Amino acid sequence: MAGSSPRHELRVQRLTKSFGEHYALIELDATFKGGEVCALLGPNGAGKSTLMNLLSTLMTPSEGELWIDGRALSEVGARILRGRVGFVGHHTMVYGALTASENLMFFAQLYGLSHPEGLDQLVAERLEEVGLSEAARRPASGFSRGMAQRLSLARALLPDPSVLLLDEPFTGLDQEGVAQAEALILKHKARGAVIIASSHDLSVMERISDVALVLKRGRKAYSGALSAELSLAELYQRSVA
Amino acid sequence: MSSDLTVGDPPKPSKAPLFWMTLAALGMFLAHWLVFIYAPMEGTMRAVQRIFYFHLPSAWLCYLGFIMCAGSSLLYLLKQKSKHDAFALACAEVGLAFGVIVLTTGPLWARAAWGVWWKWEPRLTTMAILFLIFACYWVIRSFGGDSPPVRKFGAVLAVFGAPNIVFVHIAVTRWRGDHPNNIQLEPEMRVVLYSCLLIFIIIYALALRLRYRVHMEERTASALARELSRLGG
Amino acid sequence: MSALNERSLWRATWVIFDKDLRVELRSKETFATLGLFGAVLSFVFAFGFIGDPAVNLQVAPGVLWAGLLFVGALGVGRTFAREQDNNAFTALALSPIPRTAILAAKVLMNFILTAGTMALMTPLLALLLHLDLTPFALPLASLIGLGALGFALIGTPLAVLAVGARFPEVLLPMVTFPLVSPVLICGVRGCAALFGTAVDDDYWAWAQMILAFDLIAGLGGFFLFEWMVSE
Amino acid sequence: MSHLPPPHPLDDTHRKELLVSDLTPLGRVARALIATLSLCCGLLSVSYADIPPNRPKASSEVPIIGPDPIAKDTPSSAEPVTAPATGSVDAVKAREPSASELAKEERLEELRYKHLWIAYSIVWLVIFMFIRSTWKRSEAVASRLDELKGRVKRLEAQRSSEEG
Repeated sequence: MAGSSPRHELRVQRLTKSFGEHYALIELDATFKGGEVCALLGPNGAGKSTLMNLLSTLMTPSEGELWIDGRALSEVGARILRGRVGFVGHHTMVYGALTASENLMFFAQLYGLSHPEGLDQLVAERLEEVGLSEAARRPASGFSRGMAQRLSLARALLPDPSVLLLDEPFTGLDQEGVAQAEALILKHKARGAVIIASSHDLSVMERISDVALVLKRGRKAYSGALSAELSLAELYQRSVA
Repeated sequence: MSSDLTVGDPPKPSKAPLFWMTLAALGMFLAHWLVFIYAPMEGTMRAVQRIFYFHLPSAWLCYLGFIMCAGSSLLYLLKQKSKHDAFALACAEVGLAFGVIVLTTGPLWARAAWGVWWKWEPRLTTMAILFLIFACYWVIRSFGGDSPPVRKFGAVLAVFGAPNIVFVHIAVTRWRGDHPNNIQLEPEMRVVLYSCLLIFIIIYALALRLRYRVHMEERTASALARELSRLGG
Repeated sequence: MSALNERSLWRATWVIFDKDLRVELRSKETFATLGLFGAVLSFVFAFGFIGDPAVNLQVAPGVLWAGLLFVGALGVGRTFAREQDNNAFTALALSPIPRTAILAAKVLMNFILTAGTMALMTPLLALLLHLDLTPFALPLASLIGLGALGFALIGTPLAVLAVGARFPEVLLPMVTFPLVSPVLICGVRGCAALFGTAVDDDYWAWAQMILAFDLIAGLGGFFLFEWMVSE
Repeated sequence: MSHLPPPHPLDDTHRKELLVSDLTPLGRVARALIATLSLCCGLLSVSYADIPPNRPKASSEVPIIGPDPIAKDTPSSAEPVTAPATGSVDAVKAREPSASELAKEERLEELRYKHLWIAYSIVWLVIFMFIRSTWKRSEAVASRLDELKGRVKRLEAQRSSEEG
């Protein structure tokens, strides 16, 4: 990716999404800077999933605009932006009938990726990163939830996305898996990617996040940097109450 | 704050529908006089031939409704404007109403004229299949909720469904080439037919207009409710 | 990021199709289901319609095309079964490929499944109904192939949309059947012409009509698909 | 695919009020039922009207002279149509069939009128019901709009008093 400006950026303005007769997200203004991990918090139904879906361009906003690396959604279209987003969701999104490496290979081909030593090498490297090298030739249907989650993470990180959306990324992971995932997230943070994570496990979030965005009933309840004095849990309680 | 509520005030209920309704009602009476008293008795089919004066205009308008629905659906797919979708829905509904008329009066006529309720004849088959497609459309629109994906599904159905008919017609014509006895219309019959057509067009336009308005107003209402939830929340 | 040009459409189509085919060859789930369903259908039809040879030849077109209709509906309904475990479809939808590529791959897959099942079912039916279809093998295959293609072209976009609109699966055949009725009429009449049980014996005219239908349905589907799924 | 977020508790309270004048799913089902029923009624009445030509009863007005098997058979068959001479046999066979043919013609005439009236009433019924249902729905939505606008006004008044 562009070496001169390593910092990616995601910006939303008056981002609004309505379903039928109610709003899931109302006029959200926010800027997410590259190289920062943003914790996205809020009670159930606050609009977290909707925001994730909007940022990943799976949903089209009812109103408002979205920029990734300065390119507006309404101008370049969803398909261009989509390629710059990595998404880890509630579901693992892996094909059970394919092996781990075939899963990654499929998406590598869809994203049109290339590697100096061939795609196989790229896939092997990425599997190594998430600790799945040994399971590379096994069909994913036999994977535990934690292994599938690792594969899902590897899939999301495959194209080195500008924006990384992590919706409950630590589900099913063991201690070692969480540590690996954290390391990966930090690696991509160092690369300058925008990282937005949402999890109910506040202790991990506390460790990795730099800023926080709290949603309440589709509106912004708090946004700003985290400080040493204010713990994430406290902040969350205060802004949601 | 009030600027948030400009979701498009619904137009004032005008008196125009009442005028047109009166015109349509009067037209219906005129049509009765024309059909039952003025029109001459047809030689072979006799009384039952008079069904034809209602049947044929209904069939034309049914087709018109479905074609307009398909056109409006195409516009909706391309432009994503809610009004096109509402118009398509209204057209389909009006078309279906006329379709019911066609498909009930048709067999009644066929039974008395040909001795069978149904004949595998191009026009009948075409109409029946078109009716089925748009009945599906209506069922999906009525029971599927009113979300954009459902609207789109309906639009695709209409856009694919209407041109389908050309194929059905060509196919059945090739298969069962016998056209029904083309009735030689006497001048009086022609007068009756075209007057009936005119009156039915008025009814069609009226029904379409009312229906479209209802759909638009329902959308305005739900938009208003949405804005209210936004302001209140 | 690779340039997203027209070539990427074909490449993405091929990649998705290749993946689907691999999954299918490995699990054989859909094909086994369809094949078995086709066999059951053949037996039911054979019980229902068996008569003297002349009668058998007369009912054969209807039986074949009714079979195609049911098999096709089942196959199209299963289009996204492969994508739905673990919600893998979301990942597919997230990748920067033209949506049309997804449609094209799925149409291809559905076509292959339906045509493959029919390739098994037709000889079985011929066997059960004491028919000798070998003189008609090639034209019959072309008719059925075109019919299967038409079914896939109409049914697949609807199946894709139904995923988004969260329809119950029963609605899908209900919607698809009237839409493919031209294919059905032409197919049945074409087969009757081929078998010599109809007055008109020009089966090729019917095949042409199905071909025209396929072309228009295909063009319409591929032209409109980007708009259909833009939400 | 995407998950619809659960509705806000707040929206729910709003919705309950709004549903009062709205067309509920129940209303839609009712509408579909009425449409189906009316269609069934129409078809039933049609098939009822079709019974007479199949019954030999109507022929009692004009007694059949002479035991003529053909004349007796033809009315009971499900073919009310008289291709004026169904077979040359008929024409050759008798002067008497002319009476039965007359009766047949009369029955057919009766059938024609019956079908005409049914068709005619169906036309009326469909148009009337369509316009009526549209009208009702339009009134329901109009009252709902009024109610919503009232709530907007109240909200605005409340806001301005808070600001002022």
